[in-house]
Amino acid sequence: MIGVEHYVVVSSILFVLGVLGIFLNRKNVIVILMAIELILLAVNINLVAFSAFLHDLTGQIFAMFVLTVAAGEAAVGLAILVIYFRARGTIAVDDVNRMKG
Amino acid sequence: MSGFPILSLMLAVPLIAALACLFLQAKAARSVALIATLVNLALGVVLWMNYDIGGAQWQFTERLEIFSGFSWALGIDGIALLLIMLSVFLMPICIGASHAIEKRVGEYMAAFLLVETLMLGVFMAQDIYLFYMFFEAGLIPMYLIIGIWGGADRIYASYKFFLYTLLGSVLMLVAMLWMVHTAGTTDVPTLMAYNFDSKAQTWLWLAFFASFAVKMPMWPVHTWLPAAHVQAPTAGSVILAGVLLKMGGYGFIRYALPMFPEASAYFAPLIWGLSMAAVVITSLIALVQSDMKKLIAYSSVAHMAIVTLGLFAFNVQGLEGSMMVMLSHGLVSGALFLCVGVIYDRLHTREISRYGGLAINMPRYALFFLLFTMASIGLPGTSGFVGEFLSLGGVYQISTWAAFVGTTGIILGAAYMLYLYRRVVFGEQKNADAAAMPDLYVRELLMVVPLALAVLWMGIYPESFIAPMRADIAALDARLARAKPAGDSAVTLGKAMPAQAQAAAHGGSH
Amino acid sequence: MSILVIVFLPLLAAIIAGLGNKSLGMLVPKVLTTGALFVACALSWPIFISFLAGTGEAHVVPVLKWVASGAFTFDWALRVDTLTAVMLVVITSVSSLVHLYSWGYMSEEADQPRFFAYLSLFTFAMLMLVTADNLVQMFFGWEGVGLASYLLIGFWFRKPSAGAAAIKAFVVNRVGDLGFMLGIFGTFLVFGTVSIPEILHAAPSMAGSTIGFLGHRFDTMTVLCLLLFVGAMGKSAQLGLHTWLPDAMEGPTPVSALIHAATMVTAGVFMVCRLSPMFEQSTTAMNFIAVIGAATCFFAATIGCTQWDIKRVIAYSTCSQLGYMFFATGVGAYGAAMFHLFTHAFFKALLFLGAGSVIHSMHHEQDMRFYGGLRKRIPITFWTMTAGTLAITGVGIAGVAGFAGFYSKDAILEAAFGAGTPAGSFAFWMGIFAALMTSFYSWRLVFLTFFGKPRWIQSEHIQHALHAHGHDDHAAHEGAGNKTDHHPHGHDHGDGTGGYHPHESPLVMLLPLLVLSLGAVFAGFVFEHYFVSEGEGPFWRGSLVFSEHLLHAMHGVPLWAKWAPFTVMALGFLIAWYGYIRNLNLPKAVAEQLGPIYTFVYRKWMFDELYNAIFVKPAFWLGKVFWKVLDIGVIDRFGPDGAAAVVAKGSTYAQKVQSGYLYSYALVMLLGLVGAISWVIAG
Amino acid sequence: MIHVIAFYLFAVMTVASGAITILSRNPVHSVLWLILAFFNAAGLMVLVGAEFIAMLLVIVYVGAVAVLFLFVVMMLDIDFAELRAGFVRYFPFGALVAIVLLAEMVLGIGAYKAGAIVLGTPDGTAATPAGTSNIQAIGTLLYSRYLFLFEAAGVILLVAMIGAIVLTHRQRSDTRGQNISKQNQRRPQDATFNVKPEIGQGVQI
Amino acid sequence: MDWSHSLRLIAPEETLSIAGLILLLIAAWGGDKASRLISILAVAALIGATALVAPALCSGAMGPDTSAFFGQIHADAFSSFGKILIYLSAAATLVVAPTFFDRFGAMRAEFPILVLFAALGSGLMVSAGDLVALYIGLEMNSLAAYVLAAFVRTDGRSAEAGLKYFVLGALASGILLFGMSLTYGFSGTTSFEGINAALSGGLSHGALFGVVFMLAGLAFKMSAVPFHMWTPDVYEGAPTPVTKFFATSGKVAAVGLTMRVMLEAFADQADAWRQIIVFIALASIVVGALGAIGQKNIKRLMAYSSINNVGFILVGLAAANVQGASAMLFYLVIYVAMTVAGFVTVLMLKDEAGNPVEDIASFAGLSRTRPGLALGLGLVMFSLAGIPPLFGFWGKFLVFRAAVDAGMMPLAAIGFAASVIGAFYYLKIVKVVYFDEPVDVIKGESDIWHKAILVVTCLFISPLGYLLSGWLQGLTDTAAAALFHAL
Repeated sequence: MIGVEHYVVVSSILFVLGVLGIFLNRKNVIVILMAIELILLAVNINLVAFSAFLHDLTGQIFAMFVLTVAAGEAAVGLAILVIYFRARGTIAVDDVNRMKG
Repeated sequence: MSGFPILSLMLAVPLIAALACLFLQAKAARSVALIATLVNLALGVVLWMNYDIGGAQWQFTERLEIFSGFSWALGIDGIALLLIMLSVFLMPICIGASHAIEKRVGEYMAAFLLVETLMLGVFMAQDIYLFYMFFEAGLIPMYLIIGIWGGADRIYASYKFFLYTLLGSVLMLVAMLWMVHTAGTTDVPTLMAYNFDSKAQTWLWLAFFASFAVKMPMWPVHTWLPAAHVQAPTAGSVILAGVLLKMGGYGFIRYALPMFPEASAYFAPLIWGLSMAAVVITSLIALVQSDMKKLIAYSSVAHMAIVTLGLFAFNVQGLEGSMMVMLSHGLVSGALFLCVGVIYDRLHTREISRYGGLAINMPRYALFFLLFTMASIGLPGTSGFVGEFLSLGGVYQISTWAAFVGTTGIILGAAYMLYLYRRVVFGEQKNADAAAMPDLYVRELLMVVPLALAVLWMGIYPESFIAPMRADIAALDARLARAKPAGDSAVTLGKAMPAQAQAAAHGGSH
Repeated sequence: MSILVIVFLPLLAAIIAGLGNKSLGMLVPKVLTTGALFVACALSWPIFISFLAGTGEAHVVPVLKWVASGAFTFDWALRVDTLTAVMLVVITSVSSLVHLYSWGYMSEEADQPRFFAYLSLFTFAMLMLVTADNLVQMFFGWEGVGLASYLLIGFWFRKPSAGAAAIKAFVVNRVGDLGFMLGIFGTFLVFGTVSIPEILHAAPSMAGSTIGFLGHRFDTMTVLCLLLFVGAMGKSAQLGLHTWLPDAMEGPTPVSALIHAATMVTAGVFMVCRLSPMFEQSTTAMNFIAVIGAATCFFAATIGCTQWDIKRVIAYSTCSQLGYMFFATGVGAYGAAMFHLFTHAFFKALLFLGAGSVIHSMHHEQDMRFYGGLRKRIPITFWTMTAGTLAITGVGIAGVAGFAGFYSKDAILEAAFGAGTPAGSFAFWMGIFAALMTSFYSWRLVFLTFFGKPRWIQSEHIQHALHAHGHDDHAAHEGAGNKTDHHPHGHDHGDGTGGYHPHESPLVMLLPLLVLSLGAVFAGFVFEHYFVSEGEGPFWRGSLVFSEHLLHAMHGVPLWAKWAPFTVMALGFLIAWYGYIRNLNLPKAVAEQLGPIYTFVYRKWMFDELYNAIFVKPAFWLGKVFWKVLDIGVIDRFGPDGAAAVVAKGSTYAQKVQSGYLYSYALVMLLGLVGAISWVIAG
Repeated sequence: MIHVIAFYLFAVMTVASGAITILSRNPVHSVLWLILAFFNAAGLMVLVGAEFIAMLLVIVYVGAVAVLFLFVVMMLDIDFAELRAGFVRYFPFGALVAIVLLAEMVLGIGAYKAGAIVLGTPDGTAATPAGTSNIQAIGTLLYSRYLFLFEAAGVILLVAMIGAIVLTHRQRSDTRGQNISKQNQRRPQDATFNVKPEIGQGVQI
Repeated sequence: MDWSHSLRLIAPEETLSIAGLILLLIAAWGGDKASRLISILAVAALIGATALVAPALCSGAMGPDTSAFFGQIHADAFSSFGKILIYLSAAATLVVAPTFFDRFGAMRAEFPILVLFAALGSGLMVSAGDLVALYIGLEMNSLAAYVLAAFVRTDGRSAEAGLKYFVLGALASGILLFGMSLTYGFSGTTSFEGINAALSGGLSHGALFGVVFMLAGLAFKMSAVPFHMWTPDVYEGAPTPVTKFFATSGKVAAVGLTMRVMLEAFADQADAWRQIIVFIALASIVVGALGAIGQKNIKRLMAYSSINNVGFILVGLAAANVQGASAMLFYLVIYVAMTVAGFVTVLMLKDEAGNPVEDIASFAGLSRTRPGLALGLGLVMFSLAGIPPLFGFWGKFLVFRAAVDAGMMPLAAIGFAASVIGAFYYLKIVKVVYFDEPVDVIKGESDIWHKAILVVTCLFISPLGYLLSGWLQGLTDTAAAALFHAL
């Protein structure tokens, strides 16, 4: 029988993949944004699974809010990416280090 | 006098003058600063006159609950009175000694006046947190004084001064927090009578020690002092050596000793050890210095070691002696720095070898320098003797080793001070520019003569200074009595036992 | 209350003269100080005579409260008793004479007010010392005379050697003072007071008690007495702490006469006598004192035999004579010690002043090798110095008459013999041997100076005086002025004079010499009765310990012991005569024969070299090491600078981690997360 | 059984497409794999009975977010040839840390074996009422209990909108837009006027 | 559920959102020319909102009456306290911003509106009583913040700051969300009270993971080590008024939220997370101090300083009691004042052309060319270093007092000792300003508003501030009590 554990494992793997996506990629910022979406997806799976197994709808409501915010986040993120590209002409992660130290 | 907030007034006068100086031109700032310090001196005299010897332990007390967590509580006992007098006495001299300061006079005077407020606050505070604030705040103006008006290497010196002393005192604050939490009050007199658990005393004492030892400064946390002294302007050195170092001793006498008698007794051997090391080591270091201010700075460390020896003698002589050493050292080292400043102003070097034969063209200078040199090495009849003699006599009663090594300081002190004097004042005039230096100006005489008179007064009739603190020292002694360690020099009456048996019986005391 | 005047008048004069300095002109300070001293002297003798007459009462004149710290109280007060009275006359008499003498001796000096101020200051301090009612005031005087001594030795401060000698004198004295201070502390600890009468009163009760010192237990009184005696050793230049005294001759000669012969250096003896009831409680301490005194007496005499500098010879002589006094106290003959102190003050001051007169006439040449044949040129000096020499060598016939030193020295030697202790015997033999040498070097001095042919042609000083007339740097070089009224004659006249003709000193200098000669001749004869004989007990009246028993023992010494001093005195005279009048090559031959031993003695037993090697050099070396290695190399390096370096390093790392790359930021966050999780799982 | 098979199918597909998303060289491919991951995740949600969220996921993500991604990828005109999918130099370390994290999560939470997870007990205020569908229950909750947050979420979207516009919207000076109201307001008398130029002289416009 | 009661309780939020919407309309209508008007109106709205929240603080509102929307929002004294700080510092931001943006021609009508919404989100954060509300507030703030950081579009640094902030912020909120999902799963509820009740029997590993993940996410918002990495870059790159906004409102919101979560939702499990807080606190103090040494850019230095200060604030959290919470709030007040003063000073540091000067070396000898400004800077630096008698000392004092009273002596001792490292770089600024020879770069003039804010804040952090300590202590005690009473 598929229990909540299975979902937690799936979401954990997705979460870790998302995190990996953020710091292993060094060429393309867009992929990083996608990795963030993966993390949020993992969270949503978690929330929905818990919600279902708890028989409590709060989780699903929460997931809905997460979806909403994720959409807004994607929009803002891509907008920042666009102006960054305009200002610098690149979106390579390696080049995003004018400020450091 | 009752009810009149003279202590607050003494704090306010320099503070207000400091603010005024910030906005004034150089000349006006000088006069304002001088007037303010003289007013404070006058107030100090009034304070002394009105101090009721043998009266209540805490006099002129003020208490305003205007803050959360601590209160504006002021009050003095005899010990504080004397140190306040020392401060207000030295301040006008410092202002006078700042004649050579040309740049940013207003700020300079403001900084000095601020220092006065803060150091007076330290001695007046009756609230432990208020004390801490005054204690710590003094760092800011001193940092600026050294850093802005100091010598070539002033940045390093000012940093070292600031961070060293800051590190020392933050640990003390932790201890204060715990004490207040445990005792439930910030009132210093109450805390002085509070019996802390003797296990806790150990670390509390260490925390206070960290702060006061740095401030004193005790060996081996003294290295900031030579740097700071050498770089500070003359008046800065005067006030640093004259008063700020005394805060460490005051801290011991007001906090560490009465609040933690058992721990003080427990750690007394540590203090003795460090003090002994300081006396010998820093004296020897002073011997080989080629920079006048550094030499005097190192000598300060040695003198302060006598203070700590006396403080941890656990008897009246030691305590009163320490106070007298502090007062005397305040005058004498201040005066010595002034003496250095006088010739520094003329030749702009502190190199001893650049001078020589000053007795020829500066006989008056030579006279005063001699007097202060002699006071520094504790010649009887000068202020230096009374304190040194009492504190060493005090410590002899409890540790002959400490007394013995401490007393070697009188030999080494004589050696390095006279060696300095010889190189600067005696001998042939080696350099034409040094030979052409004029003798003391009237302005300089006005600064030096009061110091000289005070030094002699304190040496010949120290009763004026011992009397106000007698009752307070006695109270402290009574407080310490329960923890007093057994001396190693106790007399055993009666027919002599075989020496071996005696040694075995008392072997434990060492 | 004449004592107040006696003590404080010199101080007042010193302050006025010193602060007024040159603004008062030359004369006023001189008159002021000298006058003050003569007044003090005039007031002192009546006191002394009253004690001689037995009418004087010991009393204390309180002056001012000084220190009261718990039980540790001591006030300014002036105590007058027999012992003090003796010292008073010695001090004021010699001092006033020296003041007067200095009018002449220092007449070319530009800084005379300063000099006279110092002299008076010294006198004040010395008077404070001897009138002290408590140990601390004694210490005040003790240090005060040290200060004055420092100032006077360094009077010609332009001379590097003077500066060095001044420091040496002060610092070596401080070594003694260390002992003195510890002794006072110990005394206070034991007796709970520093008042001398109280201590002396309570001292016997402490016999047999023990005290801890530096981690061991010792007999109380032994510790205290030895500590105090260390102070006396320093001040009185006893073996080990004597090195400053010869160097102190850098000071003007009147100073040597006053301070380093007559008064200050005897302070140690005075102190032991003053505290004699304490010392009596410790046989160990007494024996120690006797041995040290005897050793000094012998050792200094040996050096005195080899020196060429006229003042140094007298200085070592002083050292040696102080040894006599100490071993006298060590065997319990305090009266004899004080007697010798008394007589010695006169004849040694005389010798010094005489030497000063010689030096004055010889244009500051002090090397006896360049003297010779002065007998006729400065006859008064010659005769007075001869009187002094007769006194110091102890010429006299027992039971008939003799010069001052005869009485006192013989009394000491008899006491040492009569004490019957091993230390006493040792002291006796050392004393006899030293008496031989005393006689030898004293006569050697006289012969070299006043007899033979003039030899001053080789003297640089004389050459200088002859040729460098008007050389400006001369004054600076010599310190004392050189504008003497001599007549330069250019070249050698073939008689060894080089054309230089010494003149007798002026009257102000000769007068003191004559007065002191009287003392040197008659002091012993006149006062023997009171100091060491039957009148001793009533005279001292408890101001020092008087032992009837010892007095008897002194009278009972065998005849050979009584005559031994005279014998060796005569022997010494003969050797000196033979070596320095008869066979002038002998001394050189003997010196060559003795070789290293001679060198060793000539170099003052290598004490200076030894101290230089084990104290002075190491002190400077240690100072450098402590400074460069310990302070800078260790404390600063691992303390503040080290901490700063660690912080700076940490700062570099912190900035390196802040690389600017997104992925490293993310990685750090991830690491933090993993770390926290690991922590909670583990915990 | 079907349930189990479906779960594993969706789960594996989700994870796999998620992995390819972050590993793919071409961002366009990444977006497409991301879409696939979302589809499969929606499948997982359907499996537990959260149909509404599942559909929302597909609509919002696939319909809006993914398209936005594609749009930006295209718009930015990136030279994909240059964008090699390089990994940072401490990839092994990073991967190790990630694996440790995963292991800790799986082991720590207790998801490594069935029944190890003991969930909390909800108070029942947000339980699905009997007989109502998932979508209806959510709607009821959303417009009552979570009304305020629902509105606040609207503000978030507004902020995102303002943000996106304020950042990317440019007033371009080289383009000319049509101003209809101005066109409509234009009258002949404003536009035309008579002049009588004299010979040899120009016309003042 | 009494809707009207709830609506009354969220009056400030309503004011702000309605004001925001109206201003948005004005912006659409008037364009960038209206930005000044909009700024003024936004400030008015913020001050109005402040006036609306103040009574709750003054009356010490706490308990069930303050809970709105099924406990999702707590309008108690604590949130009131936080909101006042947030709104006022947002208003201060708006006051000083226009002159800064005018320099770049980047003043946009949307700026005040975004600040308004960010403040709204921050306000929600400190009044959240539920994980969902927390998340909504956080994201409302964050999204506005991302945009604000990148607000000067033409400046590459600003865009980079926005990008970094966004990516890392999204990662952090992902971590936070994952933690919230776990917490939800293992407690069965999203409300703080419910979570606390559900976990009171002890933490399962899963719930523990939830706490840790949430803590990590919150630490990011507070810029506490090791989740601080974004701070220096973003603070440097973002426009200075925005940086100031982050350092004040953002910090208050993050700290307030963390207090809410830790002291409400996980209040009974303090032992589980205290050690992590201790570590984070000490690490922040040390790393913040170390990082600041050697900085050449004043904004970057302020960033590290804020990391350092967060460490001190968290010391109070480690105490996990009312006293600690009160101390944190007190610290926040002082910190906000110091930061405002600091950034206003930075804004006033302009060269002849009016361009902002951020290079510390250019401040050399400022005390001689611009004594007033130098004095302000000096006061701020000594205050940040916690040297008495400046008010900055009192904040440190209070948090350490709380720690000591809670028996955490080693923490206090190490923390205090580490504060000495911090003093080092504050001293450096003073050294440059006062000790060095003037380079005379700073010449620009500033308007009266900058000066006014600077004077007020400097007076506050000067020793005169202690005169307010009694009053402030009362407020913070009330607020902290409300926090604990919310349960």
